[in-house]
Amino acid sequence: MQGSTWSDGIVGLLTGLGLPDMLALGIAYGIGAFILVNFGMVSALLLIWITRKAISRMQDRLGPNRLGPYGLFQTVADAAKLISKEIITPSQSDFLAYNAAPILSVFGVLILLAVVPFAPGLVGMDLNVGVLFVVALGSIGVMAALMAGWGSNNKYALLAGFRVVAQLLSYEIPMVLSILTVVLVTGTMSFGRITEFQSLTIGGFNLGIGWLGIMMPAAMLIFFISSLAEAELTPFDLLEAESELIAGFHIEYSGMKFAMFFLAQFVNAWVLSALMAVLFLGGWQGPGVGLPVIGPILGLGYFFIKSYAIYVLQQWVRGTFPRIRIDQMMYFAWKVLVPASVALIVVQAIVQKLPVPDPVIYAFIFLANIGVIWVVVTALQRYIKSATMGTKRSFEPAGLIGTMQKADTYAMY
Amino acid sequence: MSAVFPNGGAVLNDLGLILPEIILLIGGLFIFCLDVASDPKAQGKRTGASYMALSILFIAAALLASMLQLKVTEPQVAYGMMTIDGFAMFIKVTILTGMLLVAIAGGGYMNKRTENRSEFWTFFIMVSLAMCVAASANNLVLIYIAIEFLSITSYMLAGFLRADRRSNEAGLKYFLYGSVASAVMLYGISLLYGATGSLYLSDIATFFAAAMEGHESIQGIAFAAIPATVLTLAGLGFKASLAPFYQWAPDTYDGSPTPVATYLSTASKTAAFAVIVRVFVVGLAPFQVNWVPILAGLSIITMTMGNLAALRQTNVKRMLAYSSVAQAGYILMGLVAVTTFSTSGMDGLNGVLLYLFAYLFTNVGAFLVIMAVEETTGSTELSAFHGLIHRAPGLAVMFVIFLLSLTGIPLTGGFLGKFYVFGAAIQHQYFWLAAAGLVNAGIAAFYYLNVVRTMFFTDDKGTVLNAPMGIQISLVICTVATLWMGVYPATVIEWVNTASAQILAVAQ
Amino acid sequence: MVPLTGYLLVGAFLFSAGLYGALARKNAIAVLMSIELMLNAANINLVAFWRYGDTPADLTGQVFAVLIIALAAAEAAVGLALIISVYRERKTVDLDELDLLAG
Amino acid sequence: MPELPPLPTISQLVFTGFALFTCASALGVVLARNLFHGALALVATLFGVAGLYVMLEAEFLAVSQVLVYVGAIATLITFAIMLTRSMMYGKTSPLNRQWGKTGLFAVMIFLALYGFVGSIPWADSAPAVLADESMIAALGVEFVTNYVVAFEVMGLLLLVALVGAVMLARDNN
Amino acid sequence: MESLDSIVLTVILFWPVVSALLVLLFGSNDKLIKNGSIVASLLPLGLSIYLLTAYDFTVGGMQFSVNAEWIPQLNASFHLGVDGLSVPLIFLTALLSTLSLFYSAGVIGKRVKEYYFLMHLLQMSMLGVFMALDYVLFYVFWEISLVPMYFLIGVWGGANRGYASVKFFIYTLVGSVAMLLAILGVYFATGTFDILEAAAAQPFADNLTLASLAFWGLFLGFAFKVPSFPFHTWLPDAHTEAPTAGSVILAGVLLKLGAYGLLRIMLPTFPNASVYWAPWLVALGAIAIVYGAFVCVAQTDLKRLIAYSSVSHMGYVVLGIGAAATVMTPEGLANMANVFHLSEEAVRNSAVMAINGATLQMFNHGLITGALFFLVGIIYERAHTRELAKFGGLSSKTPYYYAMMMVAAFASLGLPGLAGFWAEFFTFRGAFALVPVWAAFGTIGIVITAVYILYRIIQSVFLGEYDATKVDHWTTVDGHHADGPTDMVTFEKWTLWPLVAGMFLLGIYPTPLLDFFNTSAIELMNFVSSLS
Repeated sequence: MQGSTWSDGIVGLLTGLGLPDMLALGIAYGIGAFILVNFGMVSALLLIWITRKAISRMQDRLGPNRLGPYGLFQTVADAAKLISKEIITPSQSDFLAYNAAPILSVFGVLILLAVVPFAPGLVGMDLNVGVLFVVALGSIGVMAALMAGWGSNNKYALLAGFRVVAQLLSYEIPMVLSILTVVLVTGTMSFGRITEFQSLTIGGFNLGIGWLGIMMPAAMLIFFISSLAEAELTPFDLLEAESELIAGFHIEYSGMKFAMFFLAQFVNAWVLSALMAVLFLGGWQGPGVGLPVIGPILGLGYFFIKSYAIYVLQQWVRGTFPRIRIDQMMYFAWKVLVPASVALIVVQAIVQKLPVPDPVIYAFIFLANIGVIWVVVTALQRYIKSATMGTKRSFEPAGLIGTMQKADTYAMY
Repeated sequence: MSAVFPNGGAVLNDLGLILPEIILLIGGLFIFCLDVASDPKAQGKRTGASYMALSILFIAAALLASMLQLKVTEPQVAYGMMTIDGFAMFIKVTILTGMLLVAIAGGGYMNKRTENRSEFWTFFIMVSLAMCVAASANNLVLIYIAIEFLSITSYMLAGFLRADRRSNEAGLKYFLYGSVASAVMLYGISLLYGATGSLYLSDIATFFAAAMEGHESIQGIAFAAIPATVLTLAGLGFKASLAPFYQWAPDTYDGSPTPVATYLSTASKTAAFAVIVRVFVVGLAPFQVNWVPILAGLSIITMTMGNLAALRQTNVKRMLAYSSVAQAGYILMGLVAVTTFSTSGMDGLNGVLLYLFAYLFTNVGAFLVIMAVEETTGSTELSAFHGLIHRAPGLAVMFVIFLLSLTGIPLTGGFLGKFYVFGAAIQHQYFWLAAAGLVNAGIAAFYYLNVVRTMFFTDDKGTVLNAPMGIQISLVICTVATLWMGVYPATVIEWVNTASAQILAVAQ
Repeated sequence: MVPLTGYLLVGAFLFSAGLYGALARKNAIAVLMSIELMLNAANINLVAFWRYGDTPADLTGQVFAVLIIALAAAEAAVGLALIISVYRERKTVDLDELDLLAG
Repeated sequence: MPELPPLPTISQLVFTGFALFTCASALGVVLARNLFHGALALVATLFGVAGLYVMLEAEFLAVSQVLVYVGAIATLITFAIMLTRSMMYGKTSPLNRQWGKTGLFAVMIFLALYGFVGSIPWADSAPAVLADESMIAALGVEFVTNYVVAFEVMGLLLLVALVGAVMLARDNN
Repeated sequence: MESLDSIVLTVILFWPVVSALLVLLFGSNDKLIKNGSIVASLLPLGLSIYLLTAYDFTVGGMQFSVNAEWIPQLNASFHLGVDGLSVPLIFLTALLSTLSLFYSAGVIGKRVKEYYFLMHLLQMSMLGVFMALDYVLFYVFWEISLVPMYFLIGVWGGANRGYASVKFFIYTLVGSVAMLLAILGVYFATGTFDILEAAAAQPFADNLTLASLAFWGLFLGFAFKVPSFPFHTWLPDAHTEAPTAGSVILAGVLLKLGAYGLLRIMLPTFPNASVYWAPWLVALGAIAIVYGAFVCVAQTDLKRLIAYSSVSHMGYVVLGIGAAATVMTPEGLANMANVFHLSEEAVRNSAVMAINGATLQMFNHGLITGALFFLVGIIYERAHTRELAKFGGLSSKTPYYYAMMMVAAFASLGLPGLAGFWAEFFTFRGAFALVPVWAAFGTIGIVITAVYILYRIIQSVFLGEYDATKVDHWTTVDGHHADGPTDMVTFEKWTLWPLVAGMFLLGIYPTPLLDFFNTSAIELMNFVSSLS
């Protein structure tokens, strides 16, 4: 917990009133938590609206447009509807698991907001192990899905539960590995410090564009793909594939409980976008963040712009890609993303030990990233060519997915 | 690039010291990678044989490397945590010899029964590696991890034949028993850490020595060593199949594939005893007076329980499993009477080592005979051995030699081991311990002879039984070694004395 | 300040509870869970001893604890694989019913 | 329980809370009739332990605990429980015949440990630890210097365990 | 001859191993094995005769010694040597081995190769025990002798052979492990495994408790082998079930190993404990004599009867040794002289005489019981039963056999003029002077012996009415049908003649043999005197 943060003031105030340190800190964090949780809840409404709008545009329709300006209040109305709906509890469901799952699900997502650095000094808690914290707490979501799947006493739900474990754990690995590349470069696991690292000071002025994503496009790509899977978005939305599982692990949930899963899902997607913004796109870094008063406000703006942009990008992918099969999903994680990210880490670990100045190292890392992308793309292309037997199709997602069906025998599941 | 470690050693220099481990590491990974790289459709019997050949090659290379180090005059430390001394090297030679024999003999057995050949051989080499590390480790962290490495790989090897219900069950039971035991040991280690503030055996010994001399402040804390020692012993005793933690052994040996059972009962046990020796003789040396009665009691219970249970068995494999429990009791007997500066040439420790070495060849041989019979008849029941002398005279004779060695008849290695451990007990005037050994020798002879009777005392001529080539080679080596240790043991004793002298020099 | 004994007692409790579960439960998975409790007990001890030790700069306790966490993962993976493997053949993971090897 | 001073400090209160939570969940693990609830209790216990680590100023460990234990081990266990679910609602007791004896044994073990642990004059004051950031770095350095062998062996163990687990659990087809 | 002397023991000892290996390697033809083995066994026999002639009485002590390094770390060496005690026993071993091989050639039909291999191995181990002067070596040979014997009983034995062989093995094993513990005790007390050096060092001379423990450890080992009452229970089973040659070796040589151990190791090494426990030895010996004899009377099986007679006869040996043990220390000697109001010289002479009696008995018992077991085997090969009740009146049918049996039986009885007499005479002469009460008790045994020899053997087998129907199926020795008992054939006669001749010879003129034993007895007493 370095540097001055938002909580210092509150703590100072409270200790001035004669409260013990611990209590003061507790109250300060309590206030912070309250704000963050409410931010999460409210932003969910916005996120849903964005999603609807984005998808609609891609499908050449307008999306919600009646309630409020640009249909902004449509989601609010939907939420009100959900709240008023009957809550159904399936017979022979596991009371504990069934009811705890939605709560845990929301909890697991909202707690991640605690370590997201919104602006300089504006972070719930700048943990030294922030990166690990995010990865670790992500597992709560897995548990929640498992509990929901199990507790519903429904075979589709259970099946989806299995899939959740398979998918989330599989994609967690490339994700963590890609984060690790960032940690290797920055030498810290604190999001605050990672963000600070991505400054670019020229002539005493912080341009704020030393984004790691520029240096490590491959790692960023891996993170993005993994985050799609983690957020359970198409093409990785097998967990709730309507045609196979009806609705996934929350099939039996209704009303507010369902809303909670829904909320968790959207907030989770945004948190992942935000993390990507922090890790690879400099977070609140941008021109002018070093300025005394306006800096933090600028930073907040940069951060939101970046994170929502990535969120929109996610929805874009969601709207354009078809869903892939489960074996293809596993194949892609274990045989493409994991080796690629491992290669990146190995190269980086070696390169960073070279006795050369930092810029040279960064150049090497950039080259390595480009190299990895090139190798993966070339390999996939050649693979596709050989697999489609002469039909000359350039690299395209549909082609990739089409041919990967032939790779069944090598899939792990 | 020569980072120096606090306890001595530098990165590159130390590589040479742990050459056997390095060879095994390369070997294991090589086979694994080879399999990953090869075309899955082309795999078959041939690849199994080539993996086997590679494994034998690597293990033999590691064995050679450790033999070259056998004559180390001065204990050296590699990477701060691995002691390379005569003791460790002797244990490594023992272990690797055992693994080599099992590989030569059991390879065909496993290749025939499983599709996952590369995994088997990778694990097989890795388990050898784990045992080698355990033999050298001088820090409880590494000891614990090495033992767990050994255990976890062994669990998998025991349950390796997935479609075989018995193998499955053996693996699972072994896993559950073993994990509980190692968790108990870990808890003991954690208390030991709390009491002494270090996990290096040498530091622990220093601490306790100081405590025994009565520094007020640490004496109270040294009190924690009692539960710590007991709990640690529980875990280690499990691996060495000492009473009361031996129940896993018969189940596991019985159910697991015979090559796996073979190495579990020999090499694995050797590694476990090596660790026990290091922990107790080096780390807890100042506490010797306290743990000796515990070990002596365990020794008696172990051999008696093992022998009494073995008496009832009708399955030879299971009988040998129980007998190997009893043998562990005998080995422990040597540890009870560890003497520093013994002028008699029997310091207890060299008894343990000799016993382990002799026991290795003997028990590997015995299990290999069982394997040979199993290969042809598909059974390990006593009835499968009926009239073996007519069906496979060579096998029968060699089996008799192994059984006599297990009984402790002279001119076999087993006698030499018993001679030494009894000697150790007598030297310390643990007459009751020796008396227990005596009674047990009688009990054990009974069930060993029962097998001999089945094999020899009949004139029925059954179908002729042919042992595979690999088993024959290993068996001949085992037989020769067993007899050699019985007839002219001076060489082995010389190695063993060097080994035990070095560790005792550290301990005193 | 919380006394060291407090942590050690939590550890002791977890250890005893785990031991009980490991010895008394019939289901193999339940036994595995109990084993995890025991490992955690040891970890609490290690970390507590590290924290209250004379030389906190010496990170032995933490290092060991991290290694144990990793090891627990390996152990659980192998254990569950074995359990699944047995379940596939026998359709049970009840240890009382696994009785092919006895005598 | 440890003898608390008359006015417990906040950290002691928090500790007591965590300790009770952890112990209660641990009991839940071993006593739960429903295995799935046992697994949930295990997750709770693991979180409790992570809390204790935080109190011991070992944040890295706490997060690792959650990451590996909850994220991987507990999930795997839950997964396995689901796969073998026919056992779940068995009519028979979840405990074997020796549960009485074993219980007595466990209680005795606990009392013995209580006796030992409680009667030893441990140091009650903890010296200040390194600042968090440098501690994590120091931890990393430890792994590649003093504990490098253990670390490497650990890595190898993980590899072998992974390969073996896949091999054992894989369907025959 | 110097060079021969230095290797003669090694050659005798290892020649049987060579023979055994030759059997194993070239044993494709049963006839070749049999003849080859017999011829091969003549070499140790010849060399043992050479030992008898070449042993130098003027020098005495250990001769023909070999001392080579074996296990230097333990101070255990390959140390061989023979004195007046061992030379005759080596001869006995060689003789009985050759005769057994010769006899077996006529009767053993199955698994010939193994049989001869084991016989050679057995011979080696017995010779080794008599030669070894190193505890480890001694123990090795001692224990090794179990294995071939176990197989001989188990494979070629009678109906109940499995039980008998295991019993034999385990009893002797337990005994010998006890002995091993005692040996180790001696080693730690003296730092050497050399039997003579250890005796000279007098371990535990000042600690009777430890000495007694070691003494009993050794005694247990030897007593099981002798077998001394009450450790004899394995013997009847083993003897009864063993094949004829096995019984001969077992009774003729193996039992002597125990007595040899008592004399060679126990008495000189633990004189204090010997004196202290001598009454027990004497009592055990005397009880064995009487008890063995009484049990003989009750036997219905001829072989079992002779087996029990061994218990009784070995009792004399223990009695003699026990009597001598009473004076194993100078104090004991003085004490005895005091009690009986004799000069120390007279007591000493009695002890020498008791030892002489025991040793003579060892040798003669080898000859006599060997012969008796051969004779039992001979009738068994024809009648396929050993039930005393099934025989009767054979004297007229098989006169040659009858004559042979008469000689052996009377020798066993101790009839003057035959070998057994001198042994009993010397034993009782020695024992009466030292332990009169128990010696008197022991004499009851002589009377009972007469009863079972005369009544049970001679009377019920040879005299009385011959009834052909009692035995189901008579055959000739090579298995052809016969109408009734057929007399001994040539090879059987050849087997028995040397033994019978020996009985006569030693009965009339025992001096040459006595010279040997007397030398060693006197040396032992001299050793005693040297202790102070």
